Amino acid sequence: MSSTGTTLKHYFVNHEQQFDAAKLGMWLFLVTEILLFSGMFVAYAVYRSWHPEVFTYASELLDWRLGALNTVVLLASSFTVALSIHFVQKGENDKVVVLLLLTLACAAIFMVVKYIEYEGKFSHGVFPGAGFEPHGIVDGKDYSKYDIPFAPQFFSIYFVMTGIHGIHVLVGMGLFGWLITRVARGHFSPQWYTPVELTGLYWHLVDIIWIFLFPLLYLI
Amino acid sequence: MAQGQHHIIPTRTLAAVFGLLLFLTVVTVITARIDLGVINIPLALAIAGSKAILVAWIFMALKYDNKVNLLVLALGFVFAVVFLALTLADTELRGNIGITEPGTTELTVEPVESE
Amino acid sequence: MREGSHNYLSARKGLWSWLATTDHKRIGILYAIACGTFFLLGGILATFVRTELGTPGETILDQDGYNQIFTLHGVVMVFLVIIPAIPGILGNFVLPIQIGAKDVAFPRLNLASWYLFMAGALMAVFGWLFVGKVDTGWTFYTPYSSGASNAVLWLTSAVFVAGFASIFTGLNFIVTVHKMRAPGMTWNRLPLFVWAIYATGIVQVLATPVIGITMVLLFLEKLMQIGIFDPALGGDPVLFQHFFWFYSHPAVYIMILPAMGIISDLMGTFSRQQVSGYTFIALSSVAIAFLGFLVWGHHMFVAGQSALSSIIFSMLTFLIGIPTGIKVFNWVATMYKGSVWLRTPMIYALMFLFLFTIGGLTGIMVGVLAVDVHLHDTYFIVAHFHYVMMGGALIGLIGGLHYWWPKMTGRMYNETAGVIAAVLVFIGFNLTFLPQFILGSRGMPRRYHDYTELLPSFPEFAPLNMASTIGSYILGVGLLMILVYALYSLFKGPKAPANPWGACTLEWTHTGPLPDEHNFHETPLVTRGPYDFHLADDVFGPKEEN
Amino acid sequence: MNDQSSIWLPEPASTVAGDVDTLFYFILVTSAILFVGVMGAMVTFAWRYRRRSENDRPEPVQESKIIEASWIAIPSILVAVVFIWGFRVFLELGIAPPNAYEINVTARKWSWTFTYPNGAVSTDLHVPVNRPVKLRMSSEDVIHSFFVPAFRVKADVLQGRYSYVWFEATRADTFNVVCAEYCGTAHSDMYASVVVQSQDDFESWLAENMGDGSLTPAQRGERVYTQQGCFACHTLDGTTSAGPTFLGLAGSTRNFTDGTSAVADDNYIRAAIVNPAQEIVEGFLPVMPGQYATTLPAEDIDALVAFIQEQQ
Repeated sequence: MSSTGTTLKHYFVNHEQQFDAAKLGMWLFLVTEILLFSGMFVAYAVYRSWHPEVFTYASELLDWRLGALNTVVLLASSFTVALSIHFVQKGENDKVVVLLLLTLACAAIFMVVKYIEYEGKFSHGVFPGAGFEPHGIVDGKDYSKYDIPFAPQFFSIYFVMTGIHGIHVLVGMGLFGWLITRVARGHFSPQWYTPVELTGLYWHLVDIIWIFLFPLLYLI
Repeated sequence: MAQGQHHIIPTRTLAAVFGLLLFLTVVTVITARIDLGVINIPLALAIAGSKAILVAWIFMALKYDNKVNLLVLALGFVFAVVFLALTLADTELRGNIGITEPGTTELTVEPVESE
Repeated sequence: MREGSHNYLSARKGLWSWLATTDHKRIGILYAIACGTFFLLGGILATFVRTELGTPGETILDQDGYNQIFTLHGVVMVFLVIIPAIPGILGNFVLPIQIGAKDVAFPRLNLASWYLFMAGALMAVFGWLFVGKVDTGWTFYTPYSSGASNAVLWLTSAVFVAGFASIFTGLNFIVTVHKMRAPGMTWNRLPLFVWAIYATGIVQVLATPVIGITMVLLFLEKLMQIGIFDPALGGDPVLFQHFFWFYSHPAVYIMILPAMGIISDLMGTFSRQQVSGYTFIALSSVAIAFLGFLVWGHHMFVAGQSALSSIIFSMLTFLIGIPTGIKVFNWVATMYKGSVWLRTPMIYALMFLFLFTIGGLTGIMVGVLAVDVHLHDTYFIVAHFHYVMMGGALIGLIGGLHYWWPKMTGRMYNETAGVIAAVLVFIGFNLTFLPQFILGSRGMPRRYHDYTELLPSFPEFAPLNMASTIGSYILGVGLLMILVYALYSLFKGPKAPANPWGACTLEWTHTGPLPDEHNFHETPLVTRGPYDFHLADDVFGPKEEN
Repeated sequence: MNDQSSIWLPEPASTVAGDVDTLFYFILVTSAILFVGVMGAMVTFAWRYRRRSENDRPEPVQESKIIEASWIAIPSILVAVVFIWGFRVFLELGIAPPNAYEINVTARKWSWTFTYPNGAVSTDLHVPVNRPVKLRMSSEDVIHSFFVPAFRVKADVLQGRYSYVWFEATRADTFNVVCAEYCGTAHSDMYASVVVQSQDDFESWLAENMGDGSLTPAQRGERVYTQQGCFACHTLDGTTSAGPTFLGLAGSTRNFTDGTSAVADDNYIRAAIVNPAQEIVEGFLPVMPGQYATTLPAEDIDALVAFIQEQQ
C-alpha cells in the first residue's frame, strides 16, 4: 500500500487480481473475528442455559436505553462508512473525508456511552470476576440484591464481550483516523481505494457483532 | 476491467437499508419489553440475524461481489454454530446416564443385569 | 534460463536482506532455521523425559522438574515445531512456485507472520526459563492451570501471539491458491501438496481464533478470577476442555494434512506414476479439513461430558477415520505398475506409510467408546499420538526436506548417509513407541514421573520403559545424523542439477538449480497434470517406442 | 478369547472387563491383519516395480472402480461394527445396576479418601466381591481421574460435581488405583488400592472401621457443610451473604417475604434444607439449589440440622 496511489505489485497480473486478493484476504480475516467472538457467545449460551433466571435477573442492571443508543450509533456509523465507499468510487474525496469524520464521531460516541455504562457499574462495585460485590441504590434498584450465585459469571461474560468488542471499536477508530489523513492527501481514486473498502468491511463486522451482543445482553 | 468497473451501490439503497435496520432495532426493543415467554430468545435472535444479513448483503456488498466471499462468511457462521451445538449437546444433557435415582434418567435404557 | 548468478540466494546479500525479506523462499528458510532450533530444543527435552523414565524411581529429575520438562516438551513440539513447520518451511518455499506464481498474495503479511511466530516462541521459552517454570502440561487444563503460578500467563500469551502467525499463514496460502495460479493451472492440475496446504489453510483460519479466545479467557480467569472455567468460582472445567479441543483437534489436521501432501508428491515422483485416486485425495483433504471440526469430544470420553455427546463424537470420529485410511490405500496403489526409485525421500515416504498406518489404526481403537475408557490418559495415547504426529507429520517433513533440499540449497546431500540415518530413525522410533502401546494398555498412566509403586503388580513396566528409553537414544542419534549431513552438504555437497528426481511439477521443470528471485522470467503456461510423466517429454526427452 | 491374559491387558477382574477385552482384541487383530495386508502390498509393489533404467516411464494405470469401491465399503462396515459394539459396552460401563452398593470418593491433591454410608472413612477402597459397587466421586481441588486398570474403569473426578463409576469385582484380591488426569506435582504418587474381600470379611472390616470412623452428628454436619459448599452462601459468623447466616438462626423467629413468620425449630431447618423455595426469609432471594432432597442421604441432613442448631 505504498503512497504513490495506483501501484500494481509485481507479483500480481492486473489490478483486478490484486483487489480481489485483498478482498478475499479481508473476508478470511473477518471469519477469524467471527470465530473469536463465537467462543464468547458459546460461553454466554452455556451459562445462560444453566442459569436462565440469574441471567434475566442480573441483566436488569444493564441500561437497555444506553444499549439501544449504542446500537443506533453503530448502525449510523455503518451507514456513513458505506456511503464513504460509494463516494470514493465516484472520486468525490471531499465528501469521503466528511463521511469518515462522521464515522469516527459515531465511534467516539459509542465509546463515551460505553464509558458511562462501565463507570456506572464500577462505581457500584460491579466488577468482572472476584471484585464483584454490588452495593448502593441506583434509580430504584438496590444493587446489593444482585449479589447472588452466578451473577459474577454474567457480569464477567458481559465485561469480556463488550470489552473485547470495545477494543475492536478503538482499533476501528485508529484505522479511520489513518484513512482520513490519506484521503485528505488524495491517495485514493476510483481506480484504487482498497484500504477504504477493507476498513469498511472490518467496521461492518464490528457492527454485526454488536447487533448480536445488544439483544442477548441487554434485552433478554 | 479496471478497478473503477466495480459496482457502485446507489445511495438510495444504502439509505433504505439503514432505515430498515433502525426499524428492526426498534422492533427488537419493543418485542423484548413484552414477555412472550419461550419465544423471546429465538425472536430476538431472528431479528438480530436478519439485521446482520442485511448489513452483510448490502453494506458489505456481498450481493455484488464474487460469491467466494459469501461462502467464506457462511463457513464462519456454520463453524461457530457447530462449536455451539456440540458444546451444548454436552452441557445440556450431563449426568443423566450415570445416576439411576428415579426420575433423573431420561435415556430410557434399562440397566444391563450383571450376570 | 540464465545461469545461477541471479538466483534468490545470490540476488541480495547481508543480514538485512534476510530479516527484511518479502521473498517467500527466504521466509521459508527463516522458518526452517527457527523450527529446526526449536525441534532440537524439543528433542533434548524428550531425551530428559525418557532418561528420567528409563529406570523406576527418581533418576535425574524430581517431580516438579519432570512435570516442567514434559510441559515445555509439549508446548515447544506442538506450537513451535509441528504446527508451523511444514506450512512455514515447505509451504512458503514450494507452494508459490508449484502454482506458477511469483510470490504469495501478501508477502509483507508473510514476513509479519514469521515475526509474530518468533515473538510467540521467544515469549514461551523466555517465560518458561526466567519468569517461572510452568508445569501444567501443554493442555493447560483448568483448574490446575488457573491455580498455578503466574508464569502460565506468559505461555498463554505466547500461544495467543504464535496463533496469529498460523492464522495469517493460512489466510495467505488460501488467497494465493485462489487468486494467483498460472494460466492453465486449473484446480485439477494442482499438485496434491498444494491441495494439502490449501486444506490446512482452511483449518488454520477457522480453528486458531478459538485457541486465541481460550487463551484470553484463561488469562482473565487467572488474573481476575472471572469464574468461567474455575469450579471453585462456579465455573466449569469441562467447558475449558471443549474450548481447548475445539482448536486442538483441528490442529492435529494442521499437522498431518501438509505431511500427506508431501507424501502424495513423493509417491508420485518416486513411482513415476499417476497418484492413484488424485481427485479422491484432493477432495478428501478438504473434507478432512471441515470434518476435523466435528470430532473434538473424543478427547473427553471420560472427562465427565454427557454420554450422548460422547456417542455423537465417537460416531463422527469414525466418519473422519475412513477417508484417511483410503488415502493410505491410494498411496500404496500409486506404486502399482510404477517405477519405484528407493532414494531417501521415498524411504521416508514408505516409513510414513508404515508409521502412520499404525498410528491411524490405534486411533480407531481409541475412538471406540468402551476401549477408550480403559486406554484414555495412559501411555497407549502417548504412543498413538507420537505415531501420527512424529511418525506422520515429522517423518513427512524430513522426507519433504530431503526431496526439496536440492531446490532450496542447490546442493545434493549424501545418499548413503541418508539411508543409514533413515534406518536408525526407523529402528529408534519403533523401539521407543511400540513398548509404550503395551505400557499403556496394561495401565501405566500418562505424565507419571515414577512408577515404582506399580511395579509389584506390573513388573513389566521397568523393562518396557528401559527399552523405550534406549529406543529414544537411537532415534536421537538418527535425527542428529540427518542434521550433520544436511549441514555438511550445505558447504561440501555436490552441485544439484535443476531436476535431480525427474519430477514434473513446476518447481522442478521451470526453474534453474536455484530458483530466481521472482521464480520465473515469464509466467509458465501449464499444459498437463502434476504427475503426467507419460506426457512429460520436456523432462525425459522424446518417448522412445519400446 | 478374553480370559487369557496376553501381554496387552492386565488380568481382568470385573464383570465388564471381559467385554472390553473382547472388543479390544477384536480391533487389535483386525487392525493387525489390515496392517500386514497394506504393508505387504507396499513392500511387494516397491520390489516388483523397482526402477530398472534411469528414464523408463511406465504407462499410466487406469484405477479400477471395484477396488476403490471395496476399499471404501470394507473399512466403513468394519468401523460401523466396532462403533456399535463399543457403544453397547459403553452403556454397560455407564449405567450402574440399581442395587449397587454406594461409596463416596473424595479426591484431593495427591490422595484419595473413601467414605462409607455408615460413616467409616478409609484411604483404601474395601469392596465386597461379586457385588456391584458404585462410586460417587468429587474432587476438592483440581481434576483427578479414578482409574483401576484391572477393572477397565476410569472417570474424571471434578470439583463441585459428582461423577460416577461402577464395577463388580469378580476376584478377591488387591488392585492398584491410579490417578489418570495430570493433577500437579505428586500426580504420580496418588495411589490407593482396591481391596476386594469376601462378603463377611468386608462386613467385619466395615464394623471395626465404623468405630473410629464415626463422628458426632454435629461434626459430621460440619463436614457436610463444607463438602456440599453451604459456606458459599451461609456464613457462621453472623454476616449475611446470599443466604441467611447460621449463627443464632436456631430458635429465632423468621419472618418471610409473604408476611407470615415461624420459629426456627429443627423441623423448620430440615424443611428449609430439603425444600428451600417454600418459605423465603425477608430480604433474600429464592436461589438456593433444591436437589439436596435427592442427593443428600438422611443421616447427612440430620447431621446438618444438628450442626446448625449448635451455632449459637
